[in-house]
Parts: sequence; structure tokens; C-alpha cells
Amino acid sequence: QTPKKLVVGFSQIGAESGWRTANTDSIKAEAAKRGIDLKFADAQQKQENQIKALRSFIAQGVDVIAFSPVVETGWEPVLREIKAAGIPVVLSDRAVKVSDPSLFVTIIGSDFVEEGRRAGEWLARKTGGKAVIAELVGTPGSAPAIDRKKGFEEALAKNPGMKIVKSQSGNFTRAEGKQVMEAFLKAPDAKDITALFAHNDDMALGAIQAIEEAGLKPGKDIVIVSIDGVKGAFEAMVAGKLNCTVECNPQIGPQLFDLIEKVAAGQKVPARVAVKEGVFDETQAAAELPHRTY
Amino acid sequence: MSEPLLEARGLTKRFPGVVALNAVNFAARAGEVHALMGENGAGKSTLIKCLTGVYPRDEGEVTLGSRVIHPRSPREAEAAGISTVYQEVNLIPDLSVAENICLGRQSTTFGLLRWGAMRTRARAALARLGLTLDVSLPLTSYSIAIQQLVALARAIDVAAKVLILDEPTSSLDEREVAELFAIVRRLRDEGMAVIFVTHFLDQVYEIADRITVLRNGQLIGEFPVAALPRLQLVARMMGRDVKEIEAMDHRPAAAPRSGEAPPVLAVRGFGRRASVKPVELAVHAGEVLGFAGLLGSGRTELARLLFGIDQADCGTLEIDGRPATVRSPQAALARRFGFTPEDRKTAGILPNLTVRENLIVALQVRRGLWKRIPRVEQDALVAKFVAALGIKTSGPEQLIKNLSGGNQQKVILSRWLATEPRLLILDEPTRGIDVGAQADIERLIAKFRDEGLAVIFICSETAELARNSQRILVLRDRAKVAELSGAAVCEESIIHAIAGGASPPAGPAGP
Amino acid sequence: MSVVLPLVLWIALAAGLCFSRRSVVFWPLLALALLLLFNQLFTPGFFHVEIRGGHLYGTLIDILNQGAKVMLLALGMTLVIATGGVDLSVGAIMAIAGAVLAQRFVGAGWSPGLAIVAALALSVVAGAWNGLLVAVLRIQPIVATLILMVAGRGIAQLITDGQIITFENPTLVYLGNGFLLGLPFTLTLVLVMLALTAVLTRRTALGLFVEAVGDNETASHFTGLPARQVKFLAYVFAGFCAGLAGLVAASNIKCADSNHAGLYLELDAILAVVIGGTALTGGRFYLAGSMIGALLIQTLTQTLYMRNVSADIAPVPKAIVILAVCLLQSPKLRERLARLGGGRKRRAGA
Amino acid sequence: MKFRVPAQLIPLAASAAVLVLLYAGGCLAFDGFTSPRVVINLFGDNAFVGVAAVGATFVILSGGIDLSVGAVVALTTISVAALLGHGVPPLAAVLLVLAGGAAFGAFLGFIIHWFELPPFLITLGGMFLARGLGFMVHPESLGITHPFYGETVGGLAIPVAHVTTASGRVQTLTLPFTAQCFLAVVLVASVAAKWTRFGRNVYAIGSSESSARLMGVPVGKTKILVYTLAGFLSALGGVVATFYMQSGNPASFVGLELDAIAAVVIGGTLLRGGVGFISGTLVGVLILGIIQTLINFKGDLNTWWTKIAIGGLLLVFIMLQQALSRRRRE
Ligand SMILES: Nc1ncnc2c1ncn2[C@@H]1O[C@H](COP(=O)(O)OP(=O)(O)OP(=O)(O)O)[C@@H](O)[C@H]1O
Ligand SMILES: Nc1ncnc2c1ncn2[C@@H]1O[C@H](COP(=O)(O)OP(=O)(O)OP(=O)(O)O)[C@@H](O)[C@H]1O
Ligand SMILES: [Mg+2]
Ligand SMILES: [Mg+2]
Repeated sequence: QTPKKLVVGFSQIGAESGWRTANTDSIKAEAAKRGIDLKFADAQQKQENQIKALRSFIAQGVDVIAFSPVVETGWEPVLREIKAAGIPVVLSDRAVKVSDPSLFVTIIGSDFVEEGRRAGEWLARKTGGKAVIAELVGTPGSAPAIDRKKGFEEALAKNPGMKIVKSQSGNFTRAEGKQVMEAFLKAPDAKDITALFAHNDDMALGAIQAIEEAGLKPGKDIVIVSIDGVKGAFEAMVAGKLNCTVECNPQIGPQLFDLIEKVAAGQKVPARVAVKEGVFDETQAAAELPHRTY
Repeated sequence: MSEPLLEARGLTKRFPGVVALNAVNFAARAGEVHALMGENGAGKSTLIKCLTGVYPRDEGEVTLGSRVIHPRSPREAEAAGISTVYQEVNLIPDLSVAENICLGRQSTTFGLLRWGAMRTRARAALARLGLTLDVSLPLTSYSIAIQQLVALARAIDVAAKVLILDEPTSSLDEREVAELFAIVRRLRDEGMAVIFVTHFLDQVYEIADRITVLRNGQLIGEFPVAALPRLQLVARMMGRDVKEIEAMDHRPAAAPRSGEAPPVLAVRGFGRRASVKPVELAVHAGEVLGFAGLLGSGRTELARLLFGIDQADCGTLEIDGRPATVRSPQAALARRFGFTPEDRKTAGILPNLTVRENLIVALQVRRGLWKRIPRVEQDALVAKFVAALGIKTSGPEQLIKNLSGGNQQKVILSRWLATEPRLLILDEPTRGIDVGAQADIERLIAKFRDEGLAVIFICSETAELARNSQRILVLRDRAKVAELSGAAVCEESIIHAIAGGASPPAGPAGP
Repeated sequence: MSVVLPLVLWIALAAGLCFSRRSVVFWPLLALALLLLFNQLFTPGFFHVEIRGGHLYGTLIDILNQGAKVMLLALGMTLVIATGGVDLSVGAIMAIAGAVLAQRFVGAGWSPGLAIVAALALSVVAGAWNGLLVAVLRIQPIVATLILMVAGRGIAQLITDGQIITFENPTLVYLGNGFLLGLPFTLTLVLVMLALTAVLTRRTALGLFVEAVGDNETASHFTGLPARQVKFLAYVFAGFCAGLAGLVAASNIKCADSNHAGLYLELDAILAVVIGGTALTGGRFYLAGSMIGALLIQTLTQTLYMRNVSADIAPVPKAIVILAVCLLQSPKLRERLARLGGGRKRRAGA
Repeated sequence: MKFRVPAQLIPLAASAAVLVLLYAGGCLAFDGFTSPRVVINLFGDNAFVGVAAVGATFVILSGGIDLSVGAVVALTTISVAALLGHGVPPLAAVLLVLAGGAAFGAFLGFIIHWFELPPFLITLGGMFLARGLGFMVHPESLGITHPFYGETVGGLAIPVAHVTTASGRVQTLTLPFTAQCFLAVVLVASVAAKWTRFGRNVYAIGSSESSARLMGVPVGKTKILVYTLAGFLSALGGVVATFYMQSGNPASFVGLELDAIAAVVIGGTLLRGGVGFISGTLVGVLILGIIQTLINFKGDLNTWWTKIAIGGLLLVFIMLQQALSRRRRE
């Protein structure tokens, strides 16, 4: 007789970026490969939808629940309910703040603070610790935006020659990244800007267009570092328009399901599993580009 | 002469472009019915609205009893003892009849409404007017006339010192008017002051004790009824000589129909389930066909059917002797039909558009989307009709909602006349219209009839109907019960037929 | 340049204010002038315009270029609102148009012209769908267009398979980034569409029909006016305008970003129309007012960027401007003020 | 007298019928849908939308519209979290934000009435204002750890059913306090709408404001009160949301107002005002909720198909409702 198929409920945040879509694809593909029955629910970027999805996973009686939380807080009640129903929880990509650490088993994902720190450290190396920086912030209130800013500022604190003169939200989108950069470049003190830090690649790619339209050379006149490592960013680096991207790897499918299967089998797993990630600058871009699938 | 109960001194009200009231004095006495008379736009409704706090007044003073009052809303006026029925039906369409009667004065226990008590009270109030209705149905399930009665029931349901009625009878038939007047007399005898606005002179002389005449916002004078014979009153309202008025009363005689051309419109077995039982009728060029009947007898519904607003589900229709269909107002317009609805406010005017736009819209629709009527032509048309019908407006670019009711009606009439129709269906075109304008409209109907227009004329005033029609179709319970022509077109036989006595010889419709 | 252009702008504004003194458009125009004045005085560099790369370059130019999307949307929205409706789906239609453009051009290898035609055609279909629901099936406009607002973005993502599709074709890029006679091409596009709409509504009877339907549908129906067809047309036109806006938006960032293109822009479009003097209850409409409304919104956005107002509290100044414009427009407020002033004068005279 | 369904009840009856159909369809299509959990979740998960939607119902009945709902709910959650963070006792915090919500609504209502401005614009302004204020209170999400939330509120849940979990344990299902709040609000609001003068005045204003004024309805007072009530209920929705999630977040609940409006309209209330029922809103909220539950149970829709499915189901539902109410009216 065949063993019962493992049923996993996964609640995804949405499809707000190319990064997220790649993340979803990786998870779905891996589940299919392993013959796992994946219940996938898309939350359209709303926490309340995610909570509903988690509750319906309980009603459906899945074996393991995994999800990428939209925000850090607000999970306590539903996680407690899941625990009461005896279903283990694996977090992916982002962490949650709960008073009782036993409410979830493990978390696999990136450390946004670390990403911001790496971006800052790279920029410090690149500019020799002297830079006038414009910052394109992510969506106000979102965890990546808050943490990446925090990490970046931590790195800056060690380099008194670096300061942020402009900081504005571009909502993680190309259109707003471009529009905000356009505005930055029109300020009287725009000439002083030597570097740009964008919280994700999309905003950086938008900003590059604005910089070009202003008659400047992105990557040369203004050093640009961003986070995510999507294909478009590598192309821009190859073209010499972007200087560095800090990878935030969305392809966590294999690692995630390794964990889930262990959890389902009742094996011990580490409380935090880091995703394999790197920092890529112009010099490595050409070599890495062919390996980029998203 | 008793002391005035409600008195206004030097009341002035200005609207942008018009002085609606100019230092008007007015006094209503307890135990008296006081008629407020004037042409359309004279300022009657404005006076009432100033008295009851709908409009803030620009100047002047109002006293009730010996107290100076400053009502800022109808609510405060009502609290002070003034109960008002405003012109046009001002009730809540989506609420039930019972609620409309009791709104704002519902009885409660522990803050909760007593629905049963409310319905009982509403039924009682309606019964005083001789009306039995299902009071839990929404107001809109009843015709305009019923709605007007509901408004009256609401007004007399409260113990007030002053009762103001602004054209309460415009939609009512004789029986209902009689019921109303019986109540008004009783209230008057109980010591109430009743202020009454109407354009029906008969009613004034039947019920009023005293008359105040306004013209163009000016006070013309206050008269005991006995001191103001009919002609005098009309002359005062219109600001003309009695001689002139006497001359006006000669109506052009109806020209007899000549020739044997097929009727402009003829229907056979034409009806609609749950609305109008199959009827037969024909109307020829150059004649006026009147529809007579009581309220709810189905005259309006038949008119809607003929104009394609509702679709008939049986019978045939012929235009100029050829089978045809009229399945929408668009089709009717293309056939050169016109229709002025009885419910001017909700189905007639485009309130926020100008007089000019309201006037040319039907013609424009007939010409089509692409052939915009040049502005010069529009202005010429407006000028022509404003002059021809005597429309009182501060200009062609005035918003129609700021015109008095009668003038709005004239604009809508002009709207159709501008399309040079072959058949015009007029549903209560003279409702709420002053004598002068009414004479104008009647003259216009006759004029266009003589020029070859076919007219269907719906009117609750049997005298008016008889005066203007060549033939009359009588409806009862949504079915045709008689058709009168020739000498039978007179008030007596109409009333006879409506009442359902042995009908006088009624020839079948059509040739 | 830096002096001439602002000078021209101020003269034009002053002339506009004088000219429109008695019209509804006066108040939004006044609000725009006040906001610009604030920037003239307190935001350094706001009025700085220079020639760079053979065309005009500066914040004022950005306002025109970035404002084009809302201006285009507002054109269609004006007619829809005038018929007494509202279209919540224009943002989603923008996303669809961008998605079709990029997918046809990049994925299917169509020529740019053909891709543009396909995008606009699908937008018109989307508009017709709304028209069908509202005019024929008589579903309340907010709900009817809510359907496409939700589903439309999904359709756009379906077309692009959830990816951001980038393109570099000069023709396509020109739409949202090009310059004609030193001014953004989008400005030309908006002006052409504005002229077209104005001619379509004021030189034919369409304007009157739209206003009549919006003012009193029953009465319009009774005069034989083809009320349904007029409403249907309005939604189709709004779809077309949204399609154009979608093309501009995609072209501007050289990619189709289905998830974000036009997100929440329907609110800005409605806001522009209403600020411009057209009532949400339908009836009279003011195309010029809507354009001014759109410019006001974009100027405000640009002001916040230039003044480095943090995006998370940016809604507060936005709210303040909306409330201020509303109060400016309120006849009631003016009436009350006039009564105060008049009362004082009369007393002083007596 | 012949029996007949009052015309005004038809859309509501149609909505209720569709709700039952959807539920039955779900039970047939999916395992586990018959679990009482699904029904309980339907009430618990949608409680905060429901509470806010009841407020929106009053506004829509009065002929207005309120776009500030989502932002006010978000502002409330973050305010509660911040107040608790500063050591304010929970009950005081809740009362404070409720008063704040009511004051905010009153402010909007006052402007709408006093200056005769369109509610759409003013409440849109209100939405921006509340959103910005939320970020001013605290720019990121904040957890609530106060024991009042975990234990006191959790303890108010009422046991309603027992289920056996996959692992064979018997578990007691409870109706959470949030759902109780929702049902209580619906009940009180229904009574207020039907049985109080205020309620009837709201209908009157929505049906015909000018007539209502002439009939002596205190239009201004009622309108301001309606928006006050809506602000209060939005704030209450926010409080319920804090019970639900034990956190506050200024960026949350974007677009909630559209959900609320959709629920109201689906419940048979006309957007032009004057016609509708509070109980209709309950049905509307449940329908939106069940649509989402169905999609979650389907379990293989990606983002875009989720959106298309929501739109499609909304369409199917509206068509059904129209068809049903047309049939019944004949
Ligand atoms: N709200 C308003 N705004 C501007 N003008 C108004 C307004 N209401 C009335 N008017 C004008 O005031 C004048 C008096 O109108 P009013 O309604 O009092 O006349 P009326 O005597 O009641 O006429 P009718 O017999 O037709 O009802 C008219 O010229 C009318 O156009
Ligand atoms: N007394 C009544 N009781 C109940 N319903 C009535 C009454 N009178 C009229 N109605 C309703 O109003 C509808 C309107 O009838 P219709 O308007 O065709 O009559 P009409 O002869 O034109 O009378 P009116 O003078 O009211 O215009 C009728 O179909 C009927 O449903
Ligand atoms: Mg009058
Ligand atoms: Mg009638």
C-alpha cells in the first residue's frame, strides 16, 4: 500500500514583484516534483487574507502549514489555533514576532537587516567611505523596507563620510522609483549626489532611466547598489548601469520542502535555516547572468 | 374682524436674478380659509417657504399669535404650530405610506417605534380623507394623486394652529376635493387658520373667506371673497383690465374634422397584462381626443403604452392606416409623437440643465447625435417659445429647476412643439398652472390642432376636458367604457360615463 | 529659460483666472495657482527649467509628463461620471493595456504599431464590458466596474504570466518618454485627446445627451433619448482613455508591470474630475476642470517629492489639500462668508 | 389578502439564497467544507469587515458614501497598540479610540453637511488623513502582548461544537469574541435602523433629502450622526481587528472600504440610498467571505487566477441576484 500523500498548505503574500513570482514558482515546482499535495493560497498582499487562508488550512486538515508573513506582528491568535489543532508551522522568507517561540517550528529565509548591512558595506568599500547618498525606500511600513533601511544605516554609522541626503519611498515599483529619482535630480543640491541605494532592483531599474534622462551616467556619475538580484539587475550591471546587487534568493523550494518533510516526519530541525545568498557586483555580473532564471 | 393669527410684515426674499418677494404683508386669521392667489412665479410658494423656515428671509418679520417667530426649518415651524403641505409631492418615495404620514412624530416606547400604532394612525388619517390603502406599501407604488392625498393626510394628522396647503388639489378629482374641503371646513370651524394656494378659481370661491393676491413678488392686495368677483380676481392676478379678460374668454371654436384621411394613430385590441385591458381608439389629424376617468383609471398607463414607454403585449397599432410598432420613446419620437408626462419633477424636467437645453433636447434627439442644432438656431427657438407661451424666466440660461412649476410645464410643452409633432400626448398639462397660462396652453392646443396636429389630452377637470376635446374616451378600472363624440362631449355625459351609469350612445372608435 | 517659462506660466494662470472668474473652473484653478505660488516661494528648484538633451527639463515638465496618465483617465472618467456613473476599473485596464503591449511586442514579436492597436482594442473591449454591465444589465456602476477592477489586474498578470516584461523599442519608448518641440510627447497626446473629446461632446449633441442622462435618466428616456447607448459609449470611451494611459505608463518605464500599473489611479482620476467641478451625481461636466484637477494632484505629488515629505505621512498634506479645495469650491461656504461680509457692509452703510 | 414578498425584501432574499447555494456548492465540491470550523471562521474572520460594513450601510442608506473605512480601521489598530505600549490600560485604550473614531466621523459629517460637499471627496480626504495619521502614531506594525488580549478576550469565546482533528484528538470549537461583537453589532444596528426615529430618518434622507427636510426631519443632525456612527463602527472594527490579530499596523486594511461597500451593495442596499437592510450587509459580508473560502479550498490558484476568480464569482453572484429578483418581481 502507498503511503499517504503529504498535504501542505502554503500561504503566499501575493505576486507583487518578479522576485515574489519566482519564489512562488520555485515552491510550486518543488512540490510537484516531490509529489506533495500543495494547497496554495494567494493573499493579495493582505494579512487578513493570509489569516483566513491559514484557518481554512486547519479546516482542510493539512499536515504542515507554511507561509510567508506579510508583516511581522498579528499572528499570535491564529498560530495558537494551529498549534491547538496539532499542525506544525514553517515560516518562509520573513519572520514573525510572537511571545511563544513554540508557535512555529522553524523559519527559512533571508535576513533583511543583513541585506541592508551588506549593501552599505559594499558601498563603503566601493566609495572609500565617502558618499552622498539618495535612498529609494520600499513600501512604507513593510518589513523589508524597515529592516533594509536599518541594516544600511548600521553600516553607514561606521563610515562618517557617508550620509543620506534624500530618502523617499518608491513603493518597490519601477514607476515610482523613476518618478522619485526624477524629483531627486531636480533639487538644487542634486549635483552632490554620488550614490544611490534602492531597497529593491525594480526601483533601481526605474531610477536608472531617470538618471539617464537627466543626462547623467548611471553606474559612473552615480554609484548604484540595490537588493534582490533579479535578472534585469544583472543585465543592467553587464551594461554598466548598475554597480551591485545584494542577492535575496527566492528559490527556496528545495530547502523549504526538505525542512517540511523532516518536520512532518517528526525529525528535529534547526530553528533558523539561512538561504544561500551572495553579493554580486559589476565584475561578477557577466559570469553570473546565464545562471539567472528569474 | 378677528386679530391675525399668523402675520408677515415686509417680507422680502431675493434669489440670484429675481426678487421673489418684495416687502409683502400677509395675514391669516383663525377660523378662516385664506386663499393665496397669483400667476405662476408670483411668489406664493416662496412666501410659504419663508413663513415656514425653508428659506431664510432677507427682510421682514413674522408673528404667530403675539409672538415673533424665527423658524429655521419646517421642523421648527411645525413645533410652533404651522403644518404645511408644500407644492409638488414632497414625501419619501421609498418609505411606506404609514411612515410617510408619521415620520418625525412616531410614537415610541423606550425609544423604540411602535409600528402597529403607526399603521393604525396612518389608516385613520387616510380614512378622514375617505381613503383605504395598504399603508405598508412603499409610497411609489401609488399614483401621484394618491401621494398628494397622503401628504394631506400627513398635514391634518397633527394638531396645529395654522394649516398651509400649497396646491393640494392639483391632482385630485372632485370627490376627493370634496372630502378635503369638508375637512378643511371642519378645521376652520375649530378655529384653525388655513392658507390655501390653488389655480382653480371654483375652489377658491367654494372654500375661501379671504383672498390675498400676489403678482411678480408684489402684494396686490387682500380682499374678502365677496368683494372680489371672479373677473376682478383674474384681472388683479394678471395685472390687466377686466375688459381685456372678458375678451380673452372667447375660445376659438373647434373646427369640424374634414376629409376622410386615415387616423394618425389607431389601435385595436391594444393592451398590456396587469396594466391596461385591450382598448380600441383612433385619433385623427386636427382633433383632440380626451381621456376621461377617475384617478388610477389607467389613463396615464394607456398614454405610456401608446408612446412606447411600456410595451403592449396584445393588439395592433396603425399609423396613417399602415400597421406599425412603437416599442420605445425613440421610436415614438421618430414617428413624430410627443409626450408630456404628468409627473413633471421626476419624468419631465432635466433640473440642472438650462431652459434652453430643456427646450431643444427632443428636437436634438430627433435630428440625431451628429447634427447638433447650431447655437443661433437654439437661441432663436428658445426666444420664439418663450415669447409664444409667455414663459417667465430670467433668461434662456436659467436652470429650469429655478422656474416656477407652471413655467416648467410650458418649457416641456415647448420641447415637444419644437419637434413639430404629428401627435402630442399631454398628460395633465395644466396641472398646477395659473389661469393665464392655462388659457395660453388651451389656446395653443387649439391652434396646433387647427394646423393639423393630433392631440391626446388627459385631464382630471371634466369641464376643461369637455371644452378642449372633440371626442372623449372614458376609462374605468383600466378599461375603455365609453367613447363620446359630437354633442355628447359635455361635462354631464362625461361624469355620467365615468360614474358608470347607462352610458350614452357611444360610437365605436375609428372610421 | 528659467525665468521666461515660469513667467509665461504665471501670465497664463492669471489670464485663466480672470477669464474663468464666473465659471466652475475658477476654484480648482485658484487652488492650483496657490499651490504653485507656495512652491515658487518655498520650494527651491521647483520652477527651475533648463534645456537639457535638446528638450525642456525641470519639475514643471515632469508634472506635465507624469500627470498625463491621470489627465487621460480623467477625460474618460468625466464622461462616465457625467452620466451618473463611475468607473473603478480604469487602473486595471491600464495594466491590461500595458500587458498586451509588452506581451504582443516582446512575446509574440508583433510590430510596435500592431501591438499598440491590440492594446487599445482590448481596452475598448474592457470598456464595452463595463458598458454592458451598467447600461444593458443595469448593475450599479460601482459594483459593475468593481468586477473588472479586481479581475482585470488578474487578466493583465495572466497575459504577462506574472512577469515584468521589458522592452527597448524606440517607438514604444517614445510614447511615454519622447519629446516633441521640446515638450513631452504625452502633452501632445493629452491635448489631442482633450481637443477630440471637446469636439466630440460640444460640436455634436453627445455632450448634451450625456448631461441629460446624468441629470435625469427617466426624463431623458421619455424624450426619446437613447440613454443606454449614451451610457455604453461613455464606458467604452473611458476604456479607450485608460488604454492610452496604460500605454503611456508602460512606455514611461519601458516595461509592463501588471501588478502596479495604474494601481489606485482610479481614485486620482475620480478626484481630478470632481475637483474639476463635475458632480458625482452626474449632469454637467467640465473637461477643462478635470484637466486642472489632474494637474493639481500631480503638482501636489511632485511638491511632496521635492520637499522630501516622507511617503508614509504624505497622505496628510494630500488630505489637507483635498479638503481645502473642497472648501474653496463650496458655494455654501462662500454664501456664508458673503452673508457675513454683506451683513457688515449693510450695517456700516446704515 | 394575497401573500406577497414585499418588493423591498426581494434583493435581500435573493442574496440569502445565493449564499446558501454557494455554501452548498462548497460542501459538495470540497472535503472538510462541511466542518463547523468553516462556518465559525466565516463569522470570526470577517468580523472586523462586518462591523465596519454595518457603519457603511448607514452611510449608504443615507445617500452618502464612506471611503475612510480602511484607513480608520488601520489607524485604530495602531493607536490601540501604541496606547497599550505606553502602558494605558486596555479598556481605557479601547474607549479612547472608539471616541476618537466617532469624533473623526463627526468631523467628516460636519464638513459634508455644513458646507454641502460631496461625501465621496470629503471621506476620500478623510481616508488620506487617517492613513497619514496612522503612520504618525507609529510607522511600523506593533504587536500587542497585554494579557487582557490573550487571556481575557480569548476567554470570552463561546464553545459551540466539537471536532476530531486529523491526529484523532477531540477539539472544542469556540465562537470567538470577534464574531460575537459582529453579531451583536448587526443585531443592535438592525434594531436601530428599523425601530428608532434616527434609523427611519436615515432612510428618509437617503430616499429624498429635500422632501425629508420639508417634512421636518433634522437633516443636518442625522447626517452628522450617521458619519459619527460610521466613524465609531470603523473604530470598533479596528478594535475587533486588534482582538483578531493582537497587533496594530498603519499600513494594513488598504481597500477595506471597497470590500465594505461591496458587501453592503451585495446585501441588497441601493447605493443611491433609502433602500436596504442591515441584515443584508451581514449576508453580503458572508458572501464575500465564502467566495474567499472557496478559493482557499480550491488551493491551486495563483495570484492572477485568484483575482479573476474573485471577479468572476462576484459577477456570477450579481447576475444570479438580478435574475432572482427579476423573476420574483414578475
Ligand atoms: N430656489 C430658487 N432659486 C432661484 N429662483 C427661485 C427659486 N425658487 C423660486 N424662484 C423664483 O422665484 C419666483 C417665485 O416662485 P414661486 O415658486 O414662489 O412661484 P409660485 O407663485 O409658487 O408659482 P406656481 O404657481 O407656479 O407654483 C419665480 O420667479 C421663481 O423662478
Ligand atoms: N385608489 C388607488 N388604490 C390603489 N392604487 C391606485 C389607486 N389609484 C391609482 N393607483 C395606482 O396608480 C396607477 C396609476 O394609474 P394611472 O396613472 O394610469 O391612472 P390615471 O387615470 O392616469 O390617474 P392619475 O390621475 O393618477 O394620473 C394605477 O395603475 C394603480 O396601480
Ligand atoms: Mg408654487
Ligand atoms: Mg395620470
